[in-house]
Amino acid sequence: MDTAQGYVLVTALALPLLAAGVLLFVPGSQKMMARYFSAVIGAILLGLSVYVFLAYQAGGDVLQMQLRWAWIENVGFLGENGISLHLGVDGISALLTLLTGVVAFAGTLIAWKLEYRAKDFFILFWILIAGVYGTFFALDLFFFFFFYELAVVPLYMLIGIWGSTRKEYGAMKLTLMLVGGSVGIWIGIFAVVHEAGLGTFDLPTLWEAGQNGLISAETQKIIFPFFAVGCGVLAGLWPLHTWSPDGHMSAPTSVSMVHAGVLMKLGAFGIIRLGIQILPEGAEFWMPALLVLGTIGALYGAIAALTQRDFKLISGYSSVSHMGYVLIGLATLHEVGVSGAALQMFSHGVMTALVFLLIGALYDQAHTRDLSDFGGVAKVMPLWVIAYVVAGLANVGLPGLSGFTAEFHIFVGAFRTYPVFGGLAILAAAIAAAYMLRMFGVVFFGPLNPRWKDLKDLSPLETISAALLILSMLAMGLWWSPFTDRLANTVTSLPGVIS
Amino acid sequence: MVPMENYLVLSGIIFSLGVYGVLARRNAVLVLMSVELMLNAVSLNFVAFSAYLDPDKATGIIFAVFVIAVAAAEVGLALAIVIRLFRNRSTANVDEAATMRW
Amino acid sequence: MAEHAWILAAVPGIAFIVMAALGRNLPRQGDWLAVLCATSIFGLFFAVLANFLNLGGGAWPVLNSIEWTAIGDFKLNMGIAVDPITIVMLAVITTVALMVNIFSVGYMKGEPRYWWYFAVLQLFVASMLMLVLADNLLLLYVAWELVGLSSFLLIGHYWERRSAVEAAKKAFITTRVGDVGLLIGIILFWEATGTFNILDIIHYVEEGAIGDTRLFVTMMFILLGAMGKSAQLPFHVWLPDAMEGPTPVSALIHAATMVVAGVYLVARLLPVFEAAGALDVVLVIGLLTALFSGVVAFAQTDIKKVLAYSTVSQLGFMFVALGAGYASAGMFHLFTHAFFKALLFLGAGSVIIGTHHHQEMGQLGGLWRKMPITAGTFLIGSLALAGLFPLAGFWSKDEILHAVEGQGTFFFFLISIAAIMTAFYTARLFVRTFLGKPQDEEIASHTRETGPVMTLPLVFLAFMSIVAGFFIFHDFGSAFGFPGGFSEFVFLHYPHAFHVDWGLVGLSTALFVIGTFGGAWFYWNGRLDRSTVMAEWQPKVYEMVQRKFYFDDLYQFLIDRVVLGFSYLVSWFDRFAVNDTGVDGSATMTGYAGFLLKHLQTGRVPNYAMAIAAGVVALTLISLAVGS
Amino acid sequence: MTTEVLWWIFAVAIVAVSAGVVFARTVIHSAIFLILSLAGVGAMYLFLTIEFIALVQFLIYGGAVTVLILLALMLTRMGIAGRPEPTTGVQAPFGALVAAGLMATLIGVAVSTAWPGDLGQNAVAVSIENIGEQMFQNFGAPFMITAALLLVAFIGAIVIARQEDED
Repeated sequence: MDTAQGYVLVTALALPLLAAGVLLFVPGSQKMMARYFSAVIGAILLGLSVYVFLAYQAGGDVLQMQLRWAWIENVGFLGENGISLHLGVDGISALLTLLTGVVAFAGTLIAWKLEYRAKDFFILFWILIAGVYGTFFALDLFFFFFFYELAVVPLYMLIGIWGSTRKEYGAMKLTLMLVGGSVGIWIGIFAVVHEAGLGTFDLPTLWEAGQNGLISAETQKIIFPFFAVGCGVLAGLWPLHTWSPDGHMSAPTSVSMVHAGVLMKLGAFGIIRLGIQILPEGAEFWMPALLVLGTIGALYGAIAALTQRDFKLISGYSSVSHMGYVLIGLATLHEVGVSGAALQMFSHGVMTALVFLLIGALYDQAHTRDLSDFGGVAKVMPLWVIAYVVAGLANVGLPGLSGFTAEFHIFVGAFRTYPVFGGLAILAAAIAAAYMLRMFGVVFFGPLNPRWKDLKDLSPLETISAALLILSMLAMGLWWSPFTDRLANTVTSLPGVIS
Repeated sequence: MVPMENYLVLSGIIFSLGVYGVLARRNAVLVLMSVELMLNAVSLNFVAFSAYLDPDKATGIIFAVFVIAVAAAEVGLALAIVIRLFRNRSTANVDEAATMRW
Repeated sequence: MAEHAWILAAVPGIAFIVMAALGRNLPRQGDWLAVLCATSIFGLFFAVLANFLNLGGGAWPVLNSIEWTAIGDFKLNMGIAVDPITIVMLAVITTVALMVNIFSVGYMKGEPRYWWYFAVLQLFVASMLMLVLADNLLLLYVAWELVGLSSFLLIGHYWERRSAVEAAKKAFITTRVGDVGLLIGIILFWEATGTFNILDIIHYVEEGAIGDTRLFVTMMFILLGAMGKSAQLPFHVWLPDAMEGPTPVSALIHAATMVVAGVYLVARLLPVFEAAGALDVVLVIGLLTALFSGVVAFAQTDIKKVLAYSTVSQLGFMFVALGAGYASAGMFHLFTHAFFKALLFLGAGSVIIGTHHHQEMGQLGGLWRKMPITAGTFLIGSLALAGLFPLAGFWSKDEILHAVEGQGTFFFFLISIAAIMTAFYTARLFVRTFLGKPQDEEIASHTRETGPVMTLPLVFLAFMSIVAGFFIFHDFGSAFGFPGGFSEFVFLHYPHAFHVDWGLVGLSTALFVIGTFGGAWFYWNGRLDRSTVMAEWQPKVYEMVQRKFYFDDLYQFLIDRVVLGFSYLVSWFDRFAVNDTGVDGSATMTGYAGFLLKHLQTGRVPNYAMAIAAGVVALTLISLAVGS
Repeated sequence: MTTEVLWWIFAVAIVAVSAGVVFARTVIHSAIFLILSLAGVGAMYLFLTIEFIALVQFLIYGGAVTVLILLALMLTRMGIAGRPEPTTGVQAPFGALVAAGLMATLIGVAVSTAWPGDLGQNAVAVSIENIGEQMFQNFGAPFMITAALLLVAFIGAIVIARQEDED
């Protein structure tokens, strides 16, 4: 059964790559064909992701649906299981797989209206998605890094070719910073494999090595910052976050959705997979530093968002703030806090994807993102405003939506370990209310600016995407246990996590 | 017989003179001749090693043969380039052929 | 039925979903559904009450909970707890909600987004019921936020008006600041006891599970939340602005139910407050609020603003009672106040409709001729608020005075002053609005009495304003659902059998008479010459009162200059220090280094050869040095 | 004894003519000194009693290569025109320094190293048969490749140096 389910993972991983390959042979003029094909692929992936999430047994083993295909063994310094395509999910990656399915499908529908080189866009898009799935599934350090990079690289072209405001600058900065982070991860990976001395890249084996002393505590303390900072760049770790506002500002809508929604999570996920699981002692040593940076990020992003004038900048800074929460949750090393971090990854993913979807829907018509240009938009775009208000309230942490579920767990964990930082994090949530409501007030309400009287509401495709995302937020907000139950075993099994 | 070190020292002196020629002279043909000096010094070295250390295998000697062969090829090509250079730029001074820079 | 009291919250919750999804397409935009829903929960409440009383005191509180989520050792249950204090809140909420729903059918007729208004009203009712039914602080917090959201949506109902949007924003953010405190407090409780369950927490605290300092700090955070919701000083600023919302909303949310959530919370946790030694803080805050808003109410000219400050002041009274340690007195004032203040707000709403949207006292006057029912019920409400024997307000205020008696003469004196002020501004309000001559004939000529859909709720609430006070009596209470009378029913560790203290009754009546006649004398028959005496005598002071002691200005200044200024600073720092200097700076440095180093690339072969030769020499020497 | 004296005379002469190659004022002089230097090295091979390599040296270097160089000199008309410009570049002093350093290093290494398996006085002559066997048994492939290399190089040289029509 386990292996059979493993083939589901292989399918989810191979399908987007296959889609990219097939699209190569579709003539560039056949836009509709590329769109329909991508929509079908997106729908299948959504189905597979939902299956993976639901089929993950809450009470069972931590790692499920495992599958291993050996690749390079007993060559050079590599011993048994040297490098193998080892796939599997734990509770955290099952949750993030669901997130990927939802956001990727929504993103595909949003990319529908893209006219310029639609086929090429989808090719790169699916390569990116394959990278994301691969990173979440990989239980082998080599393939983890491989897929991690596979997800990062297409971004450069996706932003550079299809982007808007200062796209070359945004794409270049984003790529350089992320690749810089990857260098750190790569160094860390080799250090870990060498120090463990087992001649294998297999993650579960290395996790054991990290816990039973094969990698000494001193070494762990040295290696951990490479992983933390390397992955932290992608997770928007302060002060390495500046690619986020600029990158989001220039990225096209569906790329922003996938990027902020899923890719940023890869960074935090990497900190768990590589940092906490391989290097528990290093993690314990460095977590206070990560906590401080996370808290600064949470407050800093929220405060900076208060006075931004551009929609996307507000969302960019709010992403910094929310990823700060994720880091706080991880840094607590407390079972509730770490669960909260995982929940926050999901919550922020769907929420921010929705926000970027909506910003894109407005920008396509208005061609401006300056808040002060608008006013009373609720009159002409009621659906749009409702969706935005829901996303905003999730952002603010309103109970009943996913944001509260996640933030509550993070706060509880933080209070158990570092109460002062917990308090500061809650304060950041209050500031979030201020910047969200400020934007609502300026843009949605008040008298309608006659310049915008012809704005159209969400199209059917956008409505479907938005509804899917809102549904995800409501699901997590209203009924916690399907999510928390799946995380519980995984989180408690993480080394160094206290209760 | 003179000891091997004598050959080595002699070859070292010739090599260094060749290096000086390469570094100091401006004329491309002269630079080429200096390179020939260096190659000769190296061949001498090989042959000396072969004779004193391992006469059975004669590896050094065979190397010297190859060096000579390759040197012949090199000279042929290099002189062709020098002629081309002279024809195009009316100079054979190496420090005046400086287009391959930023 | 009592253990299934969650149905009370579920019914309006489902109604909200149905109305939000279909409302616009339902016949009459679904207002009948709202009234039906309110009626059914009103009926269900009596089923719950009957069952609750049948179970008897031994079975109280009635509990019902399910496991919600669990991560390792972290377990969370959600459920309801029904005890007398909940019953009181349920009574208030279901009754006022029904009246307001009916009234709204008339009031909101023809207004934009009619269906949405009723839908959100149901959401509010559902959340409010959830808030009072919750057996744990987390569920309470969830509901606490949801009532805040409903309040936000309803205050901003006329969002085309900039002022409504600003008011909604202000309300949400101000209470949100308090909520931060509440959430911190809740988590601190969990941190100390490992549970969110209110009864367990009280139990742990009574056993002394939490250290003194820590408990005090926790309670201060909890109190912040209560102060924010109940608009206590210095969080009061949002409530008067919230009058931008439709008037029935003001009656339901900003007078009778949501704003008393803070009082409810403090009453719930009163044993903990006492154990923490935090009661004095509650008392002082309540007293300051009561006095402060009483004074500000003098200078307001908008009917709803006067009522809003009156509400703030009355909430202060409730806090004073709780601070004195008398949960029953606080809850009793909450109970009676809900009826007469809802009555007054709905009366104001009736005036607004009857005069076609005029609510400035300066333009009204003499309305009793045109609107006799509204005027009559409003008079009853006013007298109840001012404390006329034996109306509802009299008894509850009497209880509060009795509670404060034990706190020393100074506090007693101040609370008496506050009571006089209540009577004064109430009299001013009634006299200027309903008596005397119309100030504006144009408006007066169009004024009509409102229809029965609006006047019937007024009459019912007027009736309640008369009789609600009698629940304090043992026999009356026992006969009508509160066995043992109100204060015994809601004893909450403070058994306090009620008896009439005729001395206090006399004093109380004296306070009423002084205040009312003062107010009436000043403003009788539109005598503005008398009323402007104060303004002319001390213009500075008058302006200060009218400007609400500059609280709003101070906050505006703090937000504009300090908070937003800090935000600009951070944005600037992010742009110039982190991005342009740190990130782009390193890129620029790389480029500049390349600009410098490219000069090494001369393109001259001899230079390269030189470098090679020198490198060979250097490397050989290094390897020799290292090798030896 | 006479061999050693003769050796020393040859050694000094080689150094002298090699110096002549790099220090000579005109290119023609350098070329003549180069021929002498190459011949001297050939003589050194004779001292080592390896006649084969000495013959190769005389034939290819002394003959073919120097002829090639002289041909190039004539084609570029250098050495004929007495040019006023300096014959050494600006970096000559540094070149001298580096070369001197290199020389010191090489001599130092050559003298101070204890060469393993040094036969010294017992060195035996390498027979030409031995060389032939080694060359064609163990170095067959490199031999072929070298042949191909030479062919390619000379074709390349012709292509590069060819007079083009438009010139």
